[in-house]
Amino acid sequence: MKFNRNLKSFLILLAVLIVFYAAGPQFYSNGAFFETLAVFMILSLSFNLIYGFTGYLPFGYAAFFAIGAYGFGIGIIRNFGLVQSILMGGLFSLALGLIFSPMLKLRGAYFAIANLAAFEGVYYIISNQSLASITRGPYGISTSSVYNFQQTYWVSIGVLIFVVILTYLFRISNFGLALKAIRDDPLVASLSGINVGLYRSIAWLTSALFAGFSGAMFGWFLSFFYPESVFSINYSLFAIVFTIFGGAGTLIGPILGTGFLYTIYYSVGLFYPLYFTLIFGVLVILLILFLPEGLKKIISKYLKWEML
Amino acid sequence: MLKINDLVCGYGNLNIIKGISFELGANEIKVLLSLNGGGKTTLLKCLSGLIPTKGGKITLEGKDISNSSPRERVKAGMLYIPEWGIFPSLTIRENLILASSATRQRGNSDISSTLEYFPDLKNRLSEKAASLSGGQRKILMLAMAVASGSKLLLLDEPSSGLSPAYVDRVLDTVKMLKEKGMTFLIAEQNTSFSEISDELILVELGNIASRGKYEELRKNDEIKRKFFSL
Amino acid sequence: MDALILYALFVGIIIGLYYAMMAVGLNLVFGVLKIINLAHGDFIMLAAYLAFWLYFLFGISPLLSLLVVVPVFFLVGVLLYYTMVKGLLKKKDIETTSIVAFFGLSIAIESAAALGFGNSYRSLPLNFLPLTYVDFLGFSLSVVLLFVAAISIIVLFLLFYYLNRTKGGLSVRAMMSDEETARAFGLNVNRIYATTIGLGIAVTAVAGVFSPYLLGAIYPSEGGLITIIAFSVIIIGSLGNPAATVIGGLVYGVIINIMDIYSPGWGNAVTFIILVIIILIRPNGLVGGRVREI
Amino acid sequence: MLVTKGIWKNFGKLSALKDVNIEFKEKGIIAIIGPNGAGKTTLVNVITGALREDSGKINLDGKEINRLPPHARIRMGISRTFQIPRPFSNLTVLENIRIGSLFSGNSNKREIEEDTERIMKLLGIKSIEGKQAGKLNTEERRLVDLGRALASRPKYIFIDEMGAGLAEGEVISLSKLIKKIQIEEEMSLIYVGHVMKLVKELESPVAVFSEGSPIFQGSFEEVISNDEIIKLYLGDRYAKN
Repeated sequence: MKFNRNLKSFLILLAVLIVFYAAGPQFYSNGAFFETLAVFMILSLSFNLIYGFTGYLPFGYAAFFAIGAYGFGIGIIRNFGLVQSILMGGLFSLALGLIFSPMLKLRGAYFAIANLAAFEGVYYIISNQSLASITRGPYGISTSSVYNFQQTYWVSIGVLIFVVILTYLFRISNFGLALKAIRDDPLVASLSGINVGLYRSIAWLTSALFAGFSGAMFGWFLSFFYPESVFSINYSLFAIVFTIFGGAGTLIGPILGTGFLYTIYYSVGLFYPLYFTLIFGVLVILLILFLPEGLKKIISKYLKWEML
Repeated sequence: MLKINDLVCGYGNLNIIKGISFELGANEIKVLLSLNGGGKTTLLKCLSGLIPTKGGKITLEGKDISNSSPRERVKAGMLYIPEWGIFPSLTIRENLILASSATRQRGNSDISSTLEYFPDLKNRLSEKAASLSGGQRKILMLAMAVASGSKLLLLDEPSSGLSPAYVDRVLDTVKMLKEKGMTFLIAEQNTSFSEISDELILVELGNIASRGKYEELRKNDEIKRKFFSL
Repeated sequence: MDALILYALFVGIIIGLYYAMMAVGLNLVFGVLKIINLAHGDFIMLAAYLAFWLYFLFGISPLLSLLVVVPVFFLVGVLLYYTMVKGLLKKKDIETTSIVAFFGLSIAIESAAALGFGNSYRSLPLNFLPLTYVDFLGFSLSVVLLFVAAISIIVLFLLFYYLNRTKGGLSVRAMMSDEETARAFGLNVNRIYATTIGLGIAVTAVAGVFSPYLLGAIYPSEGGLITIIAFSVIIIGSLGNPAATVIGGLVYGVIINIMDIYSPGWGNAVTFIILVIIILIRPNGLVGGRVREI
Repeated sequence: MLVTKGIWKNFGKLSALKDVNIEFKEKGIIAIIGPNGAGKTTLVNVITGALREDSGKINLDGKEINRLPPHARIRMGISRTFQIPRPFSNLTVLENIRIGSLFSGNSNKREIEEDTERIMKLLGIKSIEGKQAGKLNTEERRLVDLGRALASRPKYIFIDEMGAGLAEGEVISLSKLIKKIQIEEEMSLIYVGHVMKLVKELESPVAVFSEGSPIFQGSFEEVISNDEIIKLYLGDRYAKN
């Protein structure tokens, strides 16, 4: 019964997403907006897999996004082919996730800061002059040889749908239930027979993989980027704020949060380019002070509906 | 000394204490007993001001303190001690100094008179309170209460987690402090405390189910079954 | 030992003292309030700007500007408590919500600073001291560095004197130890919290004034990196234990200085990697005990 | 049979467990009592794998389990409850119990559902199955914690200080529940705690711990008639009686 209701919500959501992305550009011809929106939806949903389901708050999450873009870019400049390069974006990020995984034994602030420091470390490696032969160092990477907006757009939507399905599976499965239990109390979860380390790692690596894909999509779309254009803490912030605003640990929350806030961010950026970061910063403070559990709470309180 | 009228309190929109009234005379010991852990701690915290009062009135020595801050209540001479109410990372001396300055504006934080009642703390003054065992911590709590100069103590489970030998030491200390003139409201299931109480207040689902002397209440069959099962 | 290593160690310790002062406020605030001030570095930046403008407009030397900077930032901290932090402390997951809120604050401060001060790099003069360089082991050592180290020692001493030897400090440590008990004993929670943040940010502001000499030129977006460094320093010491921050600062100072001397190109990368490794091996810092696993 | 051989566990200078050799039979109830700091809870932590011992062996049916992580020990039938109950507060009562069963090595879906149902009925929490555990009262939390531990079909279940803070009447019904559980679920049940009333009601053998090791085993009557134990544990006042 509950299962069927979830399935119904899920199918409606999928349909809405597809219609939105197919029809959207017909009404508002700025394709870049829809493309970046899709990229950030993938990023938020990936972030949600780790934060929403396990409670880990990786501040350096943008490292996965950035390394995804670099994996893609390096593939392209080495002429590995488009599909291979996209996969490389994901795999680079997955590899970074593996390297970072010892951090999972840390909790709370320790984890957040270790992650942030690791993010900086990766940035300084990638942007290092002496690695310019591989990463182009500080000079940036051009992927313009494969630039094709329509293609980028539809592949991005494809990845988005994939991560939506994945999140749905997280949400309804026993695996997801175990993650929720781990989030509540890892010791008791372990004493209930849950392999805490393994389950966390799976969530972490899946999250890293898809953040990598979102970065690859972004790198593809940008067609030229410097280390600073992808290694920005702002992308961590996007993922965190969009997810929390919508409702962490749900499927619809990050989608709704990204859709809503990124649209605001984008419009403020269009009309008040000087003030948009300032306004966004203030918005974040107000959000966390007055709406810490996001739309999830409002919806369950006023509409009496538990968000999928 | 303490008068409680139709007190209502709880968290958010959940009322845990739903209208309780009783009085506590000077130099009395009253013990709160509740079923399902239901509401003793909430009641004590509410009296101490840590949880805001939602309804009713609390009067301390004729003064309405229903809306006073915890600080004002401590200064008025009523001190709530949580189940593990010490500062583990401070030394024993610092714990006592802090307690003694709680009620006073400034100056006098002489703890030597307090230590006369608690000789075994004397040699360990510079140790961290965290190094004390569970039972010794409870004793330190009582020493802090004495140092604070409070007249009325609200104790939350002073014997919880203690082995019977230590329960006795805590009990003896409470008796000694009563002789010194202190007044007690104690939330405690251990019957040793009920035995020394002037009155027992049985709380069920946020209301007073019954009250009276321990020996009297034990005679009532239903109470016996529910609260004592003797 | 050859002179270069000795020199590197010595200068490392000198700047380590500065790092300790730069980070200790963050640790104090975390220890007492359990909140994570991700805008910490932005307060350094703001204080640096204040000192810069005081010098640029009125010719006030950095040392004298402390008379303005310290009280102003103390008040900023108090204000921050009553406008934002007090609300945060009522939330369910204080740690996460505070991280996010301060992240927002950090962004807001950075962009406001960029709007107000422009994006150009600013710096303070070296010649506010009569002597600028001395000879040390055959290297020329900036006297300003020694001067800042002395200031750091004084500030740290005053802070620890306050915490360990005064009644006010005792209440702060009591709050750090057990908040509920502190409330039960009638400690004035709001005042202690506000004072703590005020103090933490005032100390940070002193570090901000002298930041151009150690952290480089002032610019609006410098805060983020400084925050990470400050966090690294306190984690190397021990999170929540302000006294351990001194150890953290010294260790960090020595590492960064040796890296700078021997491998300038890779300095930043290696430093951050070492940091991550230290956090992983000793999450509770070099001073703290073991963190419980799982 | 669950056997510990020469278990040592130190915290800094303090030895919480000193050469603990103790056997738990496959069925029945045993109570472990002892003063604060005697090492009772540390022993539970070590046996369930939440803490790693410094030295010594833990044997389950002849198999060494020292190196196994907690989640593997659950699958071998070792389960526990907590002194301060720790249900998963964001999950419902039903989900809490199901988790206990889901990850205990049983992959038969129907049996998992049956176990969950049976245990909720046994503990009388079926009526609140949809409630979020975070919103339960203390008593319900205790039962959910117990239910989660039971749902794994344990062979050995450690019940840590369950009666603390209960009125005497409640202690009696708790002891009845514990006995009923032991009979219906057929397991070895180890009660660890201070509540003497409960220990008495259990009518089980009692092991007394002191300063990190078991010093006595016998019936409740033997324990309370042994002057040394009474002095150590109950205090001088009782010894005179």
